[in-house]
Amino acid sequence: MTTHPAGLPRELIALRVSHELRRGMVVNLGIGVPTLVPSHLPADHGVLFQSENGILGLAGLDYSGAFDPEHINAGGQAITLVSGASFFDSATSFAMIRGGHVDVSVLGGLQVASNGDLANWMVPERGGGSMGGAMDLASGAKRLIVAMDHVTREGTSRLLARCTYPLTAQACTDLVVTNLAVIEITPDGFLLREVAPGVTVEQVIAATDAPLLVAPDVREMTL
Amino acid sequence: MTTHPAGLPRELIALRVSHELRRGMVVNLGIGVPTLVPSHLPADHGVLFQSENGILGLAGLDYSGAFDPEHINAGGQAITLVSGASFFDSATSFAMIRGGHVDVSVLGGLQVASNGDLANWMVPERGGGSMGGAMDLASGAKRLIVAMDHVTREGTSRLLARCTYPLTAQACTDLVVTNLAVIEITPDGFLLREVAPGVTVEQVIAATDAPLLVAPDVREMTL
Amino acid sequence: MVATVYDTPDAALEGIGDGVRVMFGGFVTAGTPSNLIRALRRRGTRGILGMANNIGFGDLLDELCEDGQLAGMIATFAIRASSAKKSRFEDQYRRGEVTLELSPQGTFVERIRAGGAGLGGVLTRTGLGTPVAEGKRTVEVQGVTYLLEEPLRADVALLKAQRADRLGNIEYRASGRNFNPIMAMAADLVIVEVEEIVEVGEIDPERVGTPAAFVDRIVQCAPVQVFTP
Amino acid sequence: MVATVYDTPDAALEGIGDGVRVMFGGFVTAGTPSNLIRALRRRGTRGILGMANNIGFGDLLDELCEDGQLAGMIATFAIRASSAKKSRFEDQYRRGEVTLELSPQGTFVERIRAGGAGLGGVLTRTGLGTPVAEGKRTVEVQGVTYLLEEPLRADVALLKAQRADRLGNIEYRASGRNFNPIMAMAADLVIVEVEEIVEVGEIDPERVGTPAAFVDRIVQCAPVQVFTP
Repeated sequence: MTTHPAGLPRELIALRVSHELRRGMVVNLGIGVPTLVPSHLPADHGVLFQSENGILGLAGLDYSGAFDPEHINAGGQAITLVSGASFFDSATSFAMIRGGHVDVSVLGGLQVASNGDLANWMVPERGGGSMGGAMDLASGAKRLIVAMDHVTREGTSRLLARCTYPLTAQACTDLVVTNLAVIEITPDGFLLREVAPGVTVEQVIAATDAPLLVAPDVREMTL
Repeated sequence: MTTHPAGLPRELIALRVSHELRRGMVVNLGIGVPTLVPSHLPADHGVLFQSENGILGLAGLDYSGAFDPEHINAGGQAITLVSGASFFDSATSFAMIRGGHVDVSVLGGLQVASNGDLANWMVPERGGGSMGGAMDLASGAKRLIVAMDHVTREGTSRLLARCTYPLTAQACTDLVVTNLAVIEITPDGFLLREVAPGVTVEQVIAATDAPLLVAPDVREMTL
Repeated sequence: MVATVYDTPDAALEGIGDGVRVMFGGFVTAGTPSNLIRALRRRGTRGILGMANNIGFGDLLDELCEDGQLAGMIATFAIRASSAKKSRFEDQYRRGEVTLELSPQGTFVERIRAGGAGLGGVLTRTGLGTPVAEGKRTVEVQGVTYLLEEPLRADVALLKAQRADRLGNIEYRASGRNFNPIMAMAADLVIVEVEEIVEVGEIDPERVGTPAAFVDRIVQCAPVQVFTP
Repeated sequence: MVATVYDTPDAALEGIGDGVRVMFGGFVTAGTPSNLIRALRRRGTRGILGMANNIGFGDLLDELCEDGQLAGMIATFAIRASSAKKSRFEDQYRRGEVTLELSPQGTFVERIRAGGAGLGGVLTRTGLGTPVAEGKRTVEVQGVTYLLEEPLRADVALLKAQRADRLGNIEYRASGRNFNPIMAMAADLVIVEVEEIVEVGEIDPERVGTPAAFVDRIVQCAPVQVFTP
């Protein structure tokens, strides 16, 4: 078993992802690391968060304890709304997602291939798993960012020449943000753009089980 | 040119059609004779009239003169609403029509064939014509009633073994109400159910250019 | 046809027999017809093929597994990827006692909409190259390949909303919409539990989420307190 | 992305060039973007392929024919069966100067919805055995034959609604909805004229008919008085 550097904790992966979001964008966040993203944005961020259960304009989690069963996010958690929010049914919600009206989708991942294939809904050896809206988000959003650990607990790479797990969608990923690196999917495969503080390019190459192009201006992440 | 009896005026064709409608039914009325139907129903009729431009619960035409451009029927006429009306977009409106949620559609006709084919949107020798929502209504409603004159101004039958005009929909018609008769479309073809007051079975047969079965209990229309 | 008002959720299920195909509205706790699900549990109806976004996830549907009432499910979320907490449905699925057809959520709602709108299916990119596409046809349109997903209909839809008037016009609240207005189009018998039934005319025509034309039965019930797991 | 507020309908058409494909919301007088149509007339844009429910029927679109700005239309109602009153569009159509593709109204709105929702087309029974089916493929699903109708998209959608907030959330009134919320999903650039622009938060989240995610530009204008012909 190869040892790889620890790199960023989950909170800092979310912080790095937050730098990809701009005022006025419509953004859907998946379950897991992606849900940590909003807390890293400035108060007046102007990003409109979409939730596939039929809400545009989520503010954040509702910690008041007054649970309203019809104010929840896609993970079933109580949420608050921004001014200017709206509600709609699931057909409209997925027309928004699948018709390319969501600017950025941020999903967790199990494996990403160098052609952009994503696998994130089923671990064959565990059995089971459910895709919920992940296949629609992966194939429909204008830009897909995958946020995940670079390697499994066993130390094998989650960035591969070809996914071995069942796919979520083909050639859908645009950017991967891991605990070790920021990697863009290009027509030529993985392109290393940034490394986590304290992580070397060589360590990222060692942790990636596919050819890795290195950007001429590769640099350390700004966090 | 054969001469046929005049039979019912348009108003009485509409009156006869009105007897087909029951409390609680959802009914769409086409342009022409069908729009005359509601005025023949009792005040508290309980029929819900649908208009394909996105209204359920039309009451009738608005004669107040205060034209509201967003309170119109599918013919562009100013309308009033019943209590319990609702508004919806065209996708929902045609899901209602095409999904079989409209109990009765009443359309005008140019020709009806004995297998139920309807032609009502284009007179080839005049050129032009537009189908609007007629094809959707004809193919989608649970029950289609066609209200029309039995023969053309030239005296040729509008009830035929086969339509010669371009179709609106195939095998869609359930009942034809004309100035001369009420005719049901059965698997065996036209079945004469009722004749207009003063019109004989023989006259209906003479005015119909297709085999006409006569119901054992054929009777005069009750108006 | 407009709707009929029933006094209890049990009465509203009148006529529902074994082997029925049932759509359940709701997304986790939102817009979930919990009173109707409990009434179906009490009724003892068996061999149910259920269609719902989720089962065993804040929805009470898992209670139908207590006594084996479900024959199977079509759903988007039914088995967790992690094995931390298993539902009865998952246990029965792993033992081969119930069937499960997983459908991507956007495909699931479009299939229901197609069933309700008289359309023959859904042409979608979602699921191509994944296990979802196995055994299904593809159709090429304007040079792009789409998966052909077949429409879904049910014998009965059990739905939940905020209010109804006595005609059956339905008003939803917040994210309680989700699958409810779509399923209302796609079943032969549409039954809606609401927190309040009001007189005709009390719901603003601009706020009707499901027009009365789609609704067969309504019943007023206090909402069941359900929490997210 | 959320919307940008423009001061005049003319300014809101910034960047629109010749040969553009334009969807026009509205059904006769209801929800018709008359100010934007007049601005397009003033702009002098030529070679327009228009998509609208109707032309020459209370909609002002016929004014685009005065100087030959339209190359053609996809519509459900464009040529009257009776020859009593002809529009300029009909004259130009009969002279072969403009193209016309007639689509049944339900098929028309579903094609637009498909274009906006990322679907590859519409499988429908409507139009089978009629001139509408000529040259089109059929697909059999569960033993039933359906016509395959291709999706519609546009470069620009010109729409009309009652109110917008500054983010671009749109509120419709009465039968002013019609094609507007569907076309809002199906164009690269979505421009909405409204009778009133209000501050963010002033539109009830329950009353938003088109969420801001679909809208690019909004402009406040007094409605043009248009009467049904």
